[in-house]
Amino acid sequence: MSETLYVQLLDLACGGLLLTAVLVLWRRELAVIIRVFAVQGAALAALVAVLATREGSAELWAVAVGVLVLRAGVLPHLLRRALAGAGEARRETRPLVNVAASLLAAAVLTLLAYAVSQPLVALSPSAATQAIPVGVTVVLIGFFVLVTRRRALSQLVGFLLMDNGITAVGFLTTAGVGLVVELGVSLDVLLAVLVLQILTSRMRETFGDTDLDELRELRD
Amino acid sequence: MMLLVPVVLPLLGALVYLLFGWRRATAWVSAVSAGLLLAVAVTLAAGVTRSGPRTAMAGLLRADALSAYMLLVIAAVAVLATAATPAFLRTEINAGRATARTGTRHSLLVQLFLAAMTLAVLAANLGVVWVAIEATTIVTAFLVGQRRTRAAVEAAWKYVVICSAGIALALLGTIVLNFASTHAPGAAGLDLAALAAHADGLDPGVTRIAVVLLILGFGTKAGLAPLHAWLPDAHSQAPAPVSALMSGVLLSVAFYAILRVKVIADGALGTGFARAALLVMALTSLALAAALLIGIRDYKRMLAYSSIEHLGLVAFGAALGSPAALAAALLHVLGHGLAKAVLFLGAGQVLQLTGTSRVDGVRGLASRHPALAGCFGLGVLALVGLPPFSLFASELGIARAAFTAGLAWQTGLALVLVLVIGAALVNHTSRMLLGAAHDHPVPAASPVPVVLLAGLMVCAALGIAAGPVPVLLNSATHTLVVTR
Amino acid sequence: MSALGVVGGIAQPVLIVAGSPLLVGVMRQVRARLEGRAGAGVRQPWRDLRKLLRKETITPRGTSEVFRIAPLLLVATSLVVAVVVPFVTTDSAIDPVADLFAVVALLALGAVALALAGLDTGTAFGGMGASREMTILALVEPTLLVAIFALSVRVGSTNLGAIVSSTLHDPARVLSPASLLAAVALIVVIVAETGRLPVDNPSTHLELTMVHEAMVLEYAGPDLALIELASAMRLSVFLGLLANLFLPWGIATAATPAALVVGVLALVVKVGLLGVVLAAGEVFLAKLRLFRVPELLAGSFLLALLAVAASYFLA
Amino acid sequence: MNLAATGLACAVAIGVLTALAALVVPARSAVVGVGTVLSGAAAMLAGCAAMSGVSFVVALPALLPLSGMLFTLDALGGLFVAVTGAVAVAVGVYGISYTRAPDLRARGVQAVLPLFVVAMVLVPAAASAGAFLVCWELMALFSLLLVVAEHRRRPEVASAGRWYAVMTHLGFLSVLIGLMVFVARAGDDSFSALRDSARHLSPLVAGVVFVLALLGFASKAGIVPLHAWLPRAHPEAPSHVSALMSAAMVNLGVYGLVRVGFDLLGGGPVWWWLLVLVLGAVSAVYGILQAAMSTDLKRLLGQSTTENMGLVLVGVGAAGLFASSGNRTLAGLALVAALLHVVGHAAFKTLLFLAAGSVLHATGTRDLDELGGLRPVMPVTTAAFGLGALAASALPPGTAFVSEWLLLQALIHGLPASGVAAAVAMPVAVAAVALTAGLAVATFVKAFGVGFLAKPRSAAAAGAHESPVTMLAGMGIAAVACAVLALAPAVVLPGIEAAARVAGDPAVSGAVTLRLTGVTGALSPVLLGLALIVAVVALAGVVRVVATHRVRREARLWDCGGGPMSPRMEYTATSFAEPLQRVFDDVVQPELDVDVTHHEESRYLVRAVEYRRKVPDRIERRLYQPVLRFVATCGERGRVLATGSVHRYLGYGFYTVCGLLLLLAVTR
Amino acid sequence: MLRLWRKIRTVGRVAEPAPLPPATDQPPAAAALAGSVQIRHVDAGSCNGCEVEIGSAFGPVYDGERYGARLVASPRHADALLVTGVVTRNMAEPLRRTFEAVPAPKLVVAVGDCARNCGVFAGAYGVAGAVGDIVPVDLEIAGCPPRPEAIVDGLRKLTGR
Repeated sequence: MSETLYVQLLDLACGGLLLTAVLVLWRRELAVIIRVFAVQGAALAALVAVLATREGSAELWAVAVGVLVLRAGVLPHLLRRALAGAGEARRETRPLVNVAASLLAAAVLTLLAYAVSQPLVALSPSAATQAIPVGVTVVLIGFFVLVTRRRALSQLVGFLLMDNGITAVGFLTTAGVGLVVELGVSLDVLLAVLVLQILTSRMRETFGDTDLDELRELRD
Repeated sequence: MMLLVPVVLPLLGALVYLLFGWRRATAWVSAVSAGLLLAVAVTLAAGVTRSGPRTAMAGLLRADALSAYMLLVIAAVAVLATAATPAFLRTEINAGRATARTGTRHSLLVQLFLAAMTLAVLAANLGVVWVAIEATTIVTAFLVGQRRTRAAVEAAWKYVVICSAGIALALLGTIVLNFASTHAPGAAGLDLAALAAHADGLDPGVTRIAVVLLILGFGTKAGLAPLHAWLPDAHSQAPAPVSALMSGVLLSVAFYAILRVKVIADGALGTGFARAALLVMALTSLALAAALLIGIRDYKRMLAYSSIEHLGLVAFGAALGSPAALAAALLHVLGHGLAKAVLFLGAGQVLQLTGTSRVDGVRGLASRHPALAGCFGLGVLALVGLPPFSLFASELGIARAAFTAGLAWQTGLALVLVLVIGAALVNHTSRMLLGAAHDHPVPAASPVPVVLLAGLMVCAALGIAAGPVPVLLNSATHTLVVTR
Repeated sequence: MSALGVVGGIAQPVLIVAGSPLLVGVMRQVRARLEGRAGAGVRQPWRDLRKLLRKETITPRGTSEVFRIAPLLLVATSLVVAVVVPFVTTDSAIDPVADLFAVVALLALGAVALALAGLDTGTAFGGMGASREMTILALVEPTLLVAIFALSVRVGSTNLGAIVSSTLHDPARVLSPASLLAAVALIVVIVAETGRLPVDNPSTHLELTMVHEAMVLEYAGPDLALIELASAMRLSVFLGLLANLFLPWGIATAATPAALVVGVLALVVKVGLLGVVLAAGEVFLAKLRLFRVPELLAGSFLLALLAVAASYFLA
Repeated sequence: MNLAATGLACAVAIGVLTALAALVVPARSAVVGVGTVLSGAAAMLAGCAAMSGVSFVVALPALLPLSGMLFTLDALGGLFVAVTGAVAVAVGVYGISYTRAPDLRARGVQAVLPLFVVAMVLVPAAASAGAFLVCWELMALFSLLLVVAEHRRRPEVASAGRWYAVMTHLGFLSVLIGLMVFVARAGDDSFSALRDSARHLSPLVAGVVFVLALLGFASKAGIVPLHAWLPRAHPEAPSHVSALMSAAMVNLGVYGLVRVGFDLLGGGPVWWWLLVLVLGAVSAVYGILQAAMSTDLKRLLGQSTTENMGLVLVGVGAAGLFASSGNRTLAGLALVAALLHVVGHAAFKTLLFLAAGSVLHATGTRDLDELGGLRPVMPVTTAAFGLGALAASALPPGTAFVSEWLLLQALIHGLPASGVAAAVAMPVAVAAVALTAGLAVATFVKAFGVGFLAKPRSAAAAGAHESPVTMLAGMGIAAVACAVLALAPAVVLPGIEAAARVAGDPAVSGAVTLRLTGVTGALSPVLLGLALIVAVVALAGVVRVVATHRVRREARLWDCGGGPMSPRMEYTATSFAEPLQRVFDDVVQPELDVDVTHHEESRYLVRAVEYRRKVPDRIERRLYQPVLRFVATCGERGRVLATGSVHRYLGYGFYTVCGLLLLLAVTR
Repeated sequence: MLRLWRKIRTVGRVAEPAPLPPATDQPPAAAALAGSVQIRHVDAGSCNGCEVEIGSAFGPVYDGERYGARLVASPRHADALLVTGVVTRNMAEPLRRTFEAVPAPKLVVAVGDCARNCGVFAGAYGVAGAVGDIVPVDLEIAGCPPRPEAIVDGLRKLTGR
């Protein structure tokens, strides 16, 4: 793979990541959000694949496949299952920060991520590290979704966005953090999502709705 | 192989519950496992102080004095919590709030929880530490939501979401640190010992980001501001033995990670950076606990906020960074663990006896259940930092180290906040305990709180004469102090 | 304990015991004359005492030893003061007791005994008298102490003999501001402490205006005689103290008969004059409302404080 | 092991063993009583040995993790150990039967008492900051547990406990900060290291250390404005505990001040001691003024403790002033006066609280307005209280008289040693001491006259009975101590002088007549007492001879010829204090509430008049209420932080992360 | 103050010269008093006429005090009771109690006709009797009301001066 192609593919994958993250902020239909999230998973897998091709590492290819299965397949599936039980609450009707402001915030977060990532880029300038700000942006946008979205499901997506961003940063900085850790992280994420999904259904059982802002029983 | 035992032992316990369920014969398995864990921890501590750190599992597990000490803390609190569990579960089952299945799941998850924590303190790799700590969140999520009431589910949700978000930051930090480490001479990866040893080669710009993210992230799990908010909810809703474990050790285990990070930060950035970060977090946590404790209305939440306070104090001690301060902070971890475990277990009994966790709902406890009330009261006095409990010794040590470090104003502020918190604790507790009990003429069967008494006595004994513990503390602080 | 002291220690109490009822008689006579009356004669107080001693003693039911001992203690305190204070001779019979603080405290002890006796009866009047007496005492004592202090500071001693001798040696002191302020303050508190107008009216019959009389309403016979004697003694002791602290001249400094005679005469004259002036003054004054009394005492306290300050600043 | 060390070790060992025994033995009261007595006696022995020059140092590095403990006993410490031990002896004897009451019989309560004594004994023996603080706080803990012992009976106990806990913790923190700042400079926490490093302290640091220590110690001694806990906790504690607290524990505040101010810091500038003196003077006057208005017997005694500690601080402050101007003779005199007052106060306050406990035991009430008429039914208690009241009111031949005389002597002779500071301070101090003396007389006349004499004002008082013999014996011990101190203070003066050497030279000599050394002044309390007794006896004889009508007749009270006097006609403590209250209206600002109910027919016809008067603590209202309100407001506002919204919670983290990242990006 | 002083100087002595001492029929108990008699006045039911006269007997003109008599506030301090008026039912017991309160030796003086023999009130429904019916009377002073001179005269019989 030529240097230019590598960089273009890398940028494409990263662009996909960023775009999907922004789309999550933009859209209100939960089903659409899940679909966007699946696309992001694919983009992440693509990113890993590009890196794997570049490095020529079979191991990394395997990881790419794993990422694809987990993030574009299993997790969206779990989310969809959670949504299926959600009844009519299928829209993120009234986010705490409206869409326009959210998009503006995303822009600011992007700038922030860029500014913050400079030392990382400077440490080892390369095409991959140049893309680190994208990963950080996705993390921050994920956090932002977590903070501003009312539906349990959108929070779940927010958390996963963060995780996608972190994974992206991980792959962009180095070739991962060691296999044991990698596996552990993935397992943890999967389990966390499982737990959250179960909790979502339990919440629905007990509260009837999953507007998180109504969870105010525990307070001082 | 010695190092694998502490991780495997609880897993075996979990296996027992998985296979046989919770019944009369297996009720005490968890306590036995915790007791064995304590024995192993003591042996390990003795070994480590005698012959230095040891590794196992191809360098994945590593035990130095600090790990051994933390293992000791985990085991000690676990013994208290698991010893109180059978009686707790039986009462719950008798009251119809739980079934044997709940018991099985409870015991199983608690054993897994213990395993995750022991793994966290024994792991040689920061990544594994992260995995283990995130695992504790997942394992305890269902323990927090065990009662399945609205409040319990809400608490579990908040717990998982906030902790996962926070710990995700730590993951990002870990990755960034890894990045810095791979580009540093010595290429240590994420091995804690190697990182600490070669910290001065890390790129400061990158390490700064990593350290901030790691401290914030693990700080979440340690109940430090700003991502502390899950703590009062989760601790107040979890069953008493779980609250005891969470408050007594989980927070400290997360803080253990911060301590490890701090060594690296000190090596890479000089002592000022982590100190400033921890000081701000510590003081914010203290202020927050103070502000919220004044008007608290739920006694389990009160204990939870007190945990925020004490972790704040530990963070304050850690921020100082001198050997004396670190030894005091570590001693504080143990003392707080014991006292808080006693209090949460006591609070659980109070809740079972009175049916309410509101401060207003409990009156004249000392008249009705003198032994329980006595333990609860003494526990609160221990938390306030009165001798002979070891929290006094450690707070004294922290204060002394702080003034020696020249942080007069910050320490003054911290102590004033501690005073306010102490006043609030005493105020609320005295309302619960003291006074005549005229509404309940016949006292219900009052449980004899042997476990609570034992915990208090250990805490007091530790405060009077800690025996060999200071030696262990001493060698633990050596691993934490950067001499550069 | 010098010979002079011993002589003084014998002469003074005799003089005070014998003379104080006469002093009261003189004062009553002065008042009577100024009011246009004839008066009962100077010896009338002695006649009253003689008669009271011949009368029956009554113990009201429900009273305790306090009631019975109080009159004795009251007289005893005045007697001890009469023994130790330099009235006739500069030396004191029991020098380590001739301390200003001790003397003031002794006199207060007498008042306390009487107040307790008043409370012991359990009557409304007894309590009322005790309450008022204690209120006045609580304000008088500090003034006394502070005024006395002003005098002792420069002498460097609270020993009465020392103060008197020092004034004898250095007469200019009498005219110092500290001394004058202290004198005025002392006069006010002596008036209050001895229960004279305008603080208390010794001849009132109206219980509600009483202070001293209200406490002793239950006493009869010899007990009453002791109390009457004691109040007369306290008056002469206070006047004697006032006289000798500020105008000690004539006091015997040696144990010769002539000096002693001069000393006795000087004391009689000084105290007698003071008594006359006091009695005459009373004619011109109306009794203050009880709650205006503290203003008077506060004023004297201030004067005394100024005296102390003056003795520090103007020394 | 010398006598001091053995005594102290015995005291501690006996105390701890007694506490353990109390947990298991059925006849706890007696065991605890005897144990406390033995422990106290051992402590007394150790203290006396230390005062006579026997001293020891023992290091216990294994105790108190991270700090280690160091103990020693010098003359200053020995004095306080001895005083504490003596109080414990009286209290122990008294407690044998007093603690048979249901609330006090409990295992825990019984076990804590000897531990409290042990903690108090160890405080003056501590020789390192760590040891001192741990003993100090143990003392606070045990006393707190004892204060709330009777919480079932009265709701005020819990409130008193809260106040006490918070105030004592505040004081502790103040001392802690002060000592730790000091330790940080010295590098080691042993007192000898502190002493050595004091010379190198900058004036600012030394000042900070002193002021903080002063605040902490003043709060323990109940000095205004940190006195708020004292009139709450002392009355609500069981009476024998009140005695221990009021007679022994508050002293340790003085001890701390003397130890830190004179010994460790080695004296200081004039303003330190002026501060001490002013605080002392204000406390003395304010305390006794509150006591004069009080109608609660034990509260009154508590407030009188504030007064007496104020007087002690006046002495300490004067000693400091003199020492800082280099006059060691006067400094010694003033400190001897202060310490003698500490000893005297310990004796008479023990006696008074024990007697008050006896009254409470017999009548169940502390309200002076409901007492009275106890003399015929409780003769011993009445005599004990009377003696205590005499001792407390600075009248001869009373205990406080001697020490106040010494204090005034020191102040008088301050003239030659004066600077401007002394010239201003001394007159004020004298005025305060004098005013205090006057008000104290009124206060104790009220307490004794209204509380014990006259007719019972309630059924409870009428049904009183004398207390058991051990309680009387406890009072007897204290009474003997009072009498000895009043008549022969020379017995304790050598020890006190040894203790006062930290500030000055020996001050007093003589056995029968106390003569000041270095300045003129002499007083003989015993001759004074003898003269009074001789006079009384002689007079009684003369009256017997002269009075011709020998028979004493009993008669009904003169009731103006009307019906029998009812108790409602008696003057009560409230009415007794009313004139004084009017006088000090502007200072105490009583709250008056008069409700007049009229008849329906006409408003000129009054159906009922209800009159309520309360004398609140003004300092408390002005100083504490705003703070408490502020804290409460903070608590109320603080709730906004935890609304239950998960978004808000996550937001905290999000904004912090963004802020920190921005900060990292900007500062590179 | 100066005005008062001037008045005192101009008025001078008001008291009339003492008349001759009365015939010596001194009550036996009075001998022990030896020239000093403290008097407690009891109004047992008087019309207040006698009170006015008693007042003036102790005023400057008659100056009863110069003979050693003095009014006091408590029967405990008194040697003699000066009882005025007829004894009403309500005052009978108080009078008895007052008498009892006086320490021995003690005297009772009935002042005015009412006190001596009920005067115009004799037989009225509220009357318990004359003073003599209630307590032993040592001296009677007649008149309705008695003149101050008579009262002074009576008092002088007690003091013997």
